[in-house]
Amino acid sequence: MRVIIDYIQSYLGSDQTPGVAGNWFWATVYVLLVFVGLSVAVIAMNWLERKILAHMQVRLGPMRVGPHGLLQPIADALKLLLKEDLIPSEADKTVFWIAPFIVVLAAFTVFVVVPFGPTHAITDMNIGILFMLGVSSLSVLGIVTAGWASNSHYPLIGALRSSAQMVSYEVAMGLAVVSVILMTSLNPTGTGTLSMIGIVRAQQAQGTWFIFKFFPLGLIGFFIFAVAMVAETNRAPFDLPEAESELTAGFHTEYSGFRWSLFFLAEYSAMIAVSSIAVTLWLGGWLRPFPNALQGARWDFFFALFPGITFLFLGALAIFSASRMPKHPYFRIQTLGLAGFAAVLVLIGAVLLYPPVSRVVQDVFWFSAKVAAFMYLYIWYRGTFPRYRFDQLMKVGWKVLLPTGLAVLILTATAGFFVR
Amino acid sequence: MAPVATPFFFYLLAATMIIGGVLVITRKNAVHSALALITALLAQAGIYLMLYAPFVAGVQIILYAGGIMVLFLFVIMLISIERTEKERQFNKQWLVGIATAGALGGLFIAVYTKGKSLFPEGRLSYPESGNTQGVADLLYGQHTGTYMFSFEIASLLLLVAIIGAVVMAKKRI
Amino acid sequence: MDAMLHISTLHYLVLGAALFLLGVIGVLTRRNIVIVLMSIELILNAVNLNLVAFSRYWQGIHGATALHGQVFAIFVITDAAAEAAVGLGILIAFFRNKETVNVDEVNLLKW
Amino acid sequence: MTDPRTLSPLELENPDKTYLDANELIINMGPQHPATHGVLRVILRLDGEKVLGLECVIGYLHRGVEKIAENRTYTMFNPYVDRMDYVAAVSNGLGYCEAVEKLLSVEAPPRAQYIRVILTELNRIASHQLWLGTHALDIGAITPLFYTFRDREEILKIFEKYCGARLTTHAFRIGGLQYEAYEGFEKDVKNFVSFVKPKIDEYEELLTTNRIWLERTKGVGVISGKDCIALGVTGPVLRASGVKWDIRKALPYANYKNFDFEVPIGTNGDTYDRYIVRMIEMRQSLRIIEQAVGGIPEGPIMAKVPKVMKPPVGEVYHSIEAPKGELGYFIVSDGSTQPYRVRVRPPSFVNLQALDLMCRNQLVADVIAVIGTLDIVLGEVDR
Repeated sequence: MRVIIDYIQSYLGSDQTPGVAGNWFWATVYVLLVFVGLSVAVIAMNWLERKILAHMQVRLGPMRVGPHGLLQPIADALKLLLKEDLIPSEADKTVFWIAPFIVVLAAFTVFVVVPFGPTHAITDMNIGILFMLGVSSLSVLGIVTAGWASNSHYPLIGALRSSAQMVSYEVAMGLAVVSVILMTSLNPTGTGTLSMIGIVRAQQAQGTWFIFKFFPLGLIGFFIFAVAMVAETNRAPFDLPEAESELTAGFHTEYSGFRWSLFFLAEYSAMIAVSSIAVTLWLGGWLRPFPNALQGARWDFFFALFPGITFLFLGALAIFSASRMPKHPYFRIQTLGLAGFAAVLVLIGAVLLYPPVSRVVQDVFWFSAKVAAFMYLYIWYRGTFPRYRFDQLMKVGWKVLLPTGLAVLILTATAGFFVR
Repeated sequence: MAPVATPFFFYLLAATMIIGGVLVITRKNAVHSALALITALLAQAGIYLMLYAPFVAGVQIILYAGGIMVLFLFVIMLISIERTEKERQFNKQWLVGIATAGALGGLFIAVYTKGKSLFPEGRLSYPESGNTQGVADLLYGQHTGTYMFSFEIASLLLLVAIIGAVVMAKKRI
Repeated sequence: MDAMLHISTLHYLVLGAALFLLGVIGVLTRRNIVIVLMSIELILNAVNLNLVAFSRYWQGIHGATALHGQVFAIFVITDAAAEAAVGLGILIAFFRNKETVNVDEVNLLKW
Repeated sequence: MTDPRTLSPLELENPDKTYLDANELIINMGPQHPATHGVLRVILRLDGEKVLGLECVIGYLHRGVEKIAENRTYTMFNPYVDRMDYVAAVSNGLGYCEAVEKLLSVEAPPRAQYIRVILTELNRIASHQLWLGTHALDIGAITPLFYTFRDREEILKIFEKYCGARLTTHAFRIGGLQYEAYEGFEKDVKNFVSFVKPKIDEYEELLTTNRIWLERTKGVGVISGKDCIALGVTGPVLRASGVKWDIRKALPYANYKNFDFEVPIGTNGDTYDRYIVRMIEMRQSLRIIEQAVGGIPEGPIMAKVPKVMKPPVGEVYHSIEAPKGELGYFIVSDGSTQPYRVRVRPPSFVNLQALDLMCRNQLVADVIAVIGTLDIVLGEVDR
């Protein structure tokens, strides 16, 4: 017993990720934390997307299940789980069965190397970014097999579209990533890195987010990645594989119930994953704003307040909404529920304001805040843009993003050569 | 990594690879074969990681599993497979093929039993660190870049392959 | 038992040889060109496995910079990509003309 | 351009070959499909994603409206026409009423004419708004749909106040109007005009200069004016191809000749031009409404028509410019209380024939865009 506790405690105070330190216990804890956090994030994202999209489109969105539809994602999840799981009679049953799991596995495995903080990652790999790109590119296999196994025309076309689309945009994505890796080699030590934590540390050492490095090269690289990542995750305006007005639902037309929800889960975790890559590579990962310009204990204290204040603000918002609920007895339970939710948020905010906690949570908070900004962008795109056509999508990928990516890469190398 | 785990993971991954390989050459349906091959390739990436070749593992995942196999699946979907599934799967000289492979296997067994002593049972002190930068040094290093020329030749090979594939596959140029 | 539990270079070589044999059997016996191509990929991977295992072995002898095997493995992967692209291109052209994917029906030098 | 009538769009001898590239792929789009605007079934012959030809299968919504007409009196048939193009029910009613009036040789009094024009033009805006929303939705922009529905609601509210119904209004009667304009009708209409003008700018802000929208619509579904005339295509589709043909100007009916408005035409005949033409048409309709609502004369709203209508033996063809094109009614009377034959020339049905021509050598996604831009209503196509 003593041994186990010692083993558990031996990791505390380490400045390495549990995977690197080789601590199995904490690695498992981190895996569970990431899994739970991701599931919560997907559920929250589901609600937020509906609400934000609804408000962009002058409607209310879900309002019935729970106050302001807060319980709607849970109701939907229940519905999907209880729904009959249909398998088309002419489908290739094994492949049909496996395909969603490939997508989900690919989307979740990526988070092994996502650095939520200097030590808050499951592990830090020597080839972190390569691993992320590689594993996230595996999801296309799931999509292709899903489309093929359904043995139906629309899914097949969706699968063909998605395989061509994702393979093409990976190229542009890779070029943008390589330009960042070149930037990491401008450290005082003079060696670049592929490790996700190393990339953030390089930004820290160089005193700038890579989006501002060699202005505007970093910005252009970021822009290429930001476009390619939308295409990689099959989201509007690049949602051709599941274009609902053309292919009904694309590659998952024949899927229903639980298996469909796996695709849904994978789509949203893939969105979070690629946003994490963008945040890590260009936006300084877990670093708070102006870590170099605004140094000192006072600024540290000031920025450490943000997580708590954010939750307090959300709590205040919930309290305000609760006070505006109709006073009719019919709404009493909903009002109480919303007030309870507000109380939970305020409580979390208060805990996060407590200095020891806030110091620990800070990194994760800034990382999540940056990722959340990307999530909002995704929703915004969806509300604004029409859909590209397939040939135009290919044109954008091969004729715009790829040459620009190459130019950025060469210019970055040149600039780096002179700076060095 | 704790040393106890190494044999376990090795045998797990090796078994996955062998089973995957057997499925590749026995499945009727080409898509099933491709999926089995992907499993084998991913297991092999794991083996690369065990051999402290993380960069090769990453390239294996990106290029093989994410690129080449998608191409395979794409082509399998383009062509009809319903008919080939009902046809004879093995060609007429399958017996000769098996015999040849058996002879080759015998050769391998002979070589490995004779040459076993060449490999001192892994008792050497292996460096346990990432070596991505070492690979990069060999490929592009200013003084150590032994393979820079070969690398450029490889890029030319890829260019030729791209043009060849386009010429082959395009209906009308 | 010790030999089983202590994974040495030879283990990897044997695994590589087994995969190589599977690939050879696939190439020599299957009719479907797609599966033949996949068997070729298996062979290439078996070679890659050997190369990386040798690279590891050399690192033990010559130090951490002896990574030639890994570099070769990367070259082989490049080659495999080129081979797959051209091979599948030929396959599509063939299928378009003959409506079959069986190797033993490739019995004309010109059509 | 090869003659579209001699080419068979589909050769169905080799059905269902899933080989892309090597052979063609045949896809059944609809009748249950999110983007076929109801129950249109389109059989597409594809080479990869390229459309080699297509064939429309219609009739899923056939109700035999024309046959029903032969067993109803002239007055009884009036509500049925609303059910054809249910998006522009008022226009349908106007066409039918005017056709029967022509047969009876009566004319609606001026006050009725003005109110008719106001309601019809309001309905044109409503129809175009619904078209815009669904068309944008087909191309992937989901937001305009909600904006247009929000604003269309105001029109429906005016209809509801006027005649009690929102969609199938049955607003007009043979010989004039059943209902006097309600109190505050003019104010409501004026309010609506000033309300909707900035809203149309809002739609245009979202779409007109949007790069993706331009790429998706420019050069898509091009049809020349000559082909349009050959196929009998009318309405905004014809005008976008550069043919200035608007029945309101060409063969004025109701009292359109009293109003000053322009007929927008396009140049390229592509989806973008059709979009622009319809947007301008909405503005022009507002202009007509503004003029009309200021000058509604006092007077009766119903002409003298007999209770039991027995039009003299004869036949009449009357056509109006419905939102979707030329809506014509051909009525044959045998002197009895029921029409001997009623034939409707529905614009959607005729415009749909151009689909194959417009979609050849385009991509699957363009088929959706073209179906949207033709602005078909299946109730009218199948009748």
